[in-house]
Amino acid sequence: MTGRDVITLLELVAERLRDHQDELTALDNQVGDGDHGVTMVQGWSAILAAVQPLRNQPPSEVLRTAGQAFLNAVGATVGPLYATAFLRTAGAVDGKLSLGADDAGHAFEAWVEGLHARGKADVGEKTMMDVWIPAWEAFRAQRSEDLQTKLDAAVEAGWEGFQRTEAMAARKGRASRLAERSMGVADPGALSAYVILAAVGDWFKTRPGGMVLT
Amino acid sequence: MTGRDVITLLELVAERLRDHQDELTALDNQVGDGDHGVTMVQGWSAILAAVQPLRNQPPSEVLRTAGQAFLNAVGATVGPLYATAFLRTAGAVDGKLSLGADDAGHAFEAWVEGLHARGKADVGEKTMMDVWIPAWEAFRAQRSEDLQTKLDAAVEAGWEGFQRTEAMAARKGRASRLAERSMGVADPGALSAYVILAAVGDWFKTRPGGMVLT
Amino acid sequence: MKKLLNNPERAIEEMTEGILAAHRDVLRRSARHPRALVRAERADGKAAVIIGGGSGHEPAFLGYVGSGLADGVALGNFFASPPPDPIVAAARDSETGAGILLVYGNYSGDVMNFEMAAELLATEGIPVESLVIADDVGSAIYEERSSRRGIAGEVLAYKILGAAADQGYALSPLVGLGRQAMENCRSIGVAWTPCTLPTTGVESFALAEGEMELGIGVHGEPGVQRIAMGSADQIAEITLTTVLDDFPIAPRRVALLINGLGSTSLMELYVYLRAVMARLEKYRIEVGWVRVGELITSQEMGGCSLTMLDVDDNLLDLLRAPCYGLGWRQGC
Amino acid sequence: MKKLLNNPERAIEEMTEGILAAHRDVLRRSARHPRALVRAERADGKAAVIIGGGSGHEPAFLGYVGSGLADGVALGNFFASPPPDPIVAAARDSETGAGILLVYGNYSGDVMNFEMAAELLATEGIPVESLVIADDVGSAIYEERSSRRGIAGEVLAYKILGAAADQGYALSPLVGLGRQAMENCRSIGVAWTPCTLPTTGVESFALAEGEMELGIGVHGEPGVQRIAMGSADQIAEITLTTVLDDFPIAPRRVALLINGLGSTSLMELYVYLRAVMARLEKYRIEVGWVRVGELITSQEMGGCSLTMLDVDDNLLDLLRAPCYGLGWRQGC
Ligand SMILES: Nc1ncnc2c1ncn2[C@@H]1O[C@H](COP(=O)(O)OP(=O)(O)O)[C@@H](O)[C@H]1O
Ligand SMILES: Nc1ncnc2c1ncn2[C@@H]1O[C@H](COP(=O)(O)OP(=O)(O)O)[C@@H](O)[C@H]1O
Ligand SMILES: [Mg+2]
Ligand SMILES: [Mg+2]
Ligand SMILES: [Mg+2]
Ligand SMILES: [Mg+2]
Repeated sequence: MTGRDVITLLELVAERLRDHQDELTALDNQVGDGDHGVTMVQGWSAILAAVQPLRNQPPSEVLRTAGQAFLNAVGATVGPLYATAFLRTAGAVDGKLSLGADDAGHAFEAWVEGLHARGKADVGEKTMMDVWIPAWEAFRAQRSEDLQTKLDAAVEAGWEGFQRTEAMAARKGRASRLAERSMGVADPGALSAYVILAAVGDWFKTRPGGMVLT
Repeated sequence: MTGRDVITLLELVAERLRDHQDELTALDNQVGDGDHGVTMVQGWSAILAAVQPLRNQPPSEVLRTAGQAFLNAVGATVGPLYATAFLRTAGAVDGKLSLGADDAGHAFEAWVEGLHARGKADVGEKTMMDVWIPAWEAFRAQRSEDLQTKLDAAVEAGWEGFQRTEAMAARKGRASRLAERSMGVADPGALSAYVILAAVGDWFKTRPGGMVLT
Repeated sequence: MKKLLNNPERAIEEMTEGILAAHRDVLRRSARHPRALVRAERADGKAAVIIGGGSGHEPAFLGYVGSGLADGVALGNFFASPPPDPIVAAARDSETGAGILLVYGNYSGDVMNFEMAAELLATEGIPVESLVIADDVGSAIYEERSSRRGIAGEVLAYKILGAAADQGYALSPLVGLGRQAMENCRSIGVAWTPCTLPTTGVESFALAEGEMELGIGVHGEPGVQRIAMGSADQIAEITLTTVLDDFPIAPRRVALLINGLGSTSLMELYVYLRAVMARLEKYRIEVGWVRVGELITSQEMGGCSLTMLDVDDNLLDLLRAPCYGLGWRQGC
Repeated sequence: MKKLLNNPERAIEEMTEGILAAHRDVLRRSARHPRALVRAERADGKAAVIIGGGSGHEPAFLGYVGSGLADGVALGNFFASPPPDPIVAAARDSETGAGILLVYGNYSGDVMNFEMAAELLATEGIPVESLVIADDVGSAIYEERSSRRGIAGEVLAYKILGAAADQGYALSPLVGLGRQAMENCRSIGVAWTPCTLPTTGVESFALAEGEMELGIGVHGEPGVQRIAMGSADQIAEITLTTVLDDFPIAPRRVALLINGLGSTSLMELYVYLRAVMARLEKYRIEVGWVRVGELITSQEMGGCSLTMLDVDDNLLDLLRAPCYGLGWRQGC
């Protein structure tokens, strides 16, 4: 997986986020301030613009640039969160010109650790972490060495995590002020997290050569 | 017609204006600023409050007080107009303790002259004068000496005058800025003028002793 | 209707009580009439500027009484001229021998009531002059400009005349200054969402999603024309052109007032200002002074107006002079 | 959505251009970042106060940069914290050796971005302190008050800290002053009509005719409770009680800020103020200072907030000190 591959993956995520923008807006309108769809789409567009010139750069360079671009384009709550995730992930694969199957695990771990380090949210607080943490745990716990199998498990766990946010009362972020009133509506940040996660799963599926990373 | 009679006449007018308040609001909303219904009802309520203690005073006193009360309660366009009409009418019947049939003509003439002197509007300019001027002219022109016949003619002419305002382009007052856009909607001030006029006609009909003024 | 009120019939009284409780340093009620407010401290030995008009346009008109502004104001009912009594009360409270200038918008109601007030004051031997503001280009063609109504240009008149009177202009030069300034003042309004009069609860007009009124006044009266709602740039183009075309000679230096009518945000007003200023730069018309804000409103109406005043150094100085009213404070 | 805009994605940029064109005497853009604005004239040798937050709340936050106010501001997207870069840019432009105080509302986004900015500034050896404003009683109970969000109380903080910094408070006493003042500051918001984010065109909530949100923030987020919309007197009662009950010791003298959220008219705000002041008089709480207006808005939202600050003479002096920003001008 080269820098160029990372870019096509980011492109797929951007497309999926655009498809879900109105849904994200609608959820954030109910528990937050209604900007989450715009924020994610804007942020990912900024990523695409910034990484275009980096087709021949190593993955770490693409990821680092993506993080900076996302942060500067959106700020907001998700800016520092995903920026940190990108930067940590870049750090985990630093120097490598191409990523192999092994690196996927390190990258995923760094991603989730970055989010956690910045936002300090845990499972059950009605945030994106209700997707990312179970997804990472399912990925890691999966006995198979097959990357696609592991990713499928992650996507499934992420989906379940997203669904669980509906019944939760928010404890972190803007929605936490609503407390009980936030119950009954799923968390917008959890949905966008799932959209990203599912796009990653799909991207690996459609890759020429299937699961084999080079 | 004593001061006490004038008060009951004013009471009937107030009641009729209240009945038409929403209609007046709706018309003024289309060609003006939407306040005409409130203004007329407020103004006439102020009249009633002010004249209550004057039951044993001569008609001129009641009319003068009514004019002052109306002016101070509403201001607006109609305040100075009807205030002047009341004051002139009071002047026309000054000193008399009771009004006879003869006085009705003088009073009506003074009323319309007062409006005209203050507002300088003529027939065809889409104002209350499109009711009052034809009404007065029909009253005067009516050959019969019978007051009720004369009043009936006035009310009929007033109604026709009101209806003609619908097709007119306003030339005076707030609606004049609309020019052609005011066409197709009748004038609110003309409607309230007709409501007052018709109430006067009806009041005389329901008087014990019919047309006979004492 | 959803408004933060108790009984709408008492709203004007209750607002006045709130204002007087909070701003004793600026305003006081005239002992002569409850609907007449005057400066907290009477300014002696100067011509007094008395203003007034219907309520529901706050901060107009009571926001423009204070040092460097008007001396007194008469409050009417919602969208209705005050009667003569409070006008006379405000004038008599403020009069200190140098006469009275009555300044008001050109509406049949205001004209009749202020004229009656002027007659009453004249009867008492008080020198009175009147200045009727007719700045709304949308309300009559150039040839009939004396029949135009007054909109946001009124506020510039209060500021200029208030400053000049405080600087010692006598009554006759004062009215001359005002007349000349206002001959060079033009406004135009646009609106896209209606206002609701508290006393009726009825919306002033209904427009489709893509429509707006061009040439609207400050009472929710329909405008001159119902047109498609454009972008800020397009609205700047049409409003600016309407105003500029009305000047017999294009001005070289202007003061601009961008007035929000109620629910239009400051962000929008500045986006609009940007478009207006860009066009003026193209025409090489210098902008000597700008103010953006809600200076005369129509309840929660969505819309704005553009006012342009052809200015000389003296008018600029008067606009920049210190003043302290609820609706305009600078340098004090 | 009917707004006076061109492309909503460009609205923040175009607004800024409009503001900079009109108010060169107050604000300039930082050469370091287009979303960082600083005072037109840098104030030397003093602790610099840097503020910021999402756009769409105008005149917050850029209206509170100027003499006697903050030194610089970072503008975020609509309802979104600015990223660290413009915060750092505004700070570096304003820093003259006496350090930086970052002041911002308690939102997860703002906290993370401002903390990142603080780290970056600290890396450069610049002394940095932070003050997080958490005045909204509606957003968390007393025991969890450090997690409350910041609403209109933020504006009082900018004024107090801006005045104090200009008067020479060094960084450490400055942050101490701010912390102490804000511990005695409480706000609560109510709203009855929604706002529309220009970038989505979606209304923030839907309420029935007789309903309102109690404890709403400044982003159209739902409030704490949906209750029947009452009269101004009833709303005064519930909001004032909510605020007062939250003070461990009832204050004896207070400063009041009545903030309009967008489409609520000045008349309504004063009717509400009257009701609030009448109740305070009953409780024998002195009102030492009042401000009524649109200080931090939520687009065209209908509603208002009440902010109460327990004041001593020093705070009153700081509130009354001259200042000149687009959102607050007095004595300059
Ligand atoms: N501390 C946190 N850690 C992780 N995610 C968080 C945290 N706080 C909030 N979030 C996520 O951020 C989402 C909101 O993002 P967004 O709408 O872009 O920001 P904002 O709340 O500033 O408007 C929430 O739905 C939640 O999933
Ligand atoms: N100069 C005038 N003479 C007579 N009637 C007039 C004149 N100008 C306006 N009117 C009448 O006044 C009515 C409007 O009254 P109202 O709504 O109370 O006042 P405003 O226009 O000040 O809101 C118009 O419908 C018209 O009939
Ligand atoms: Mg959000
Ligand atoms: Mg009317
Ligand atoms: Mg009116
Ligand atoms: Mg946000």
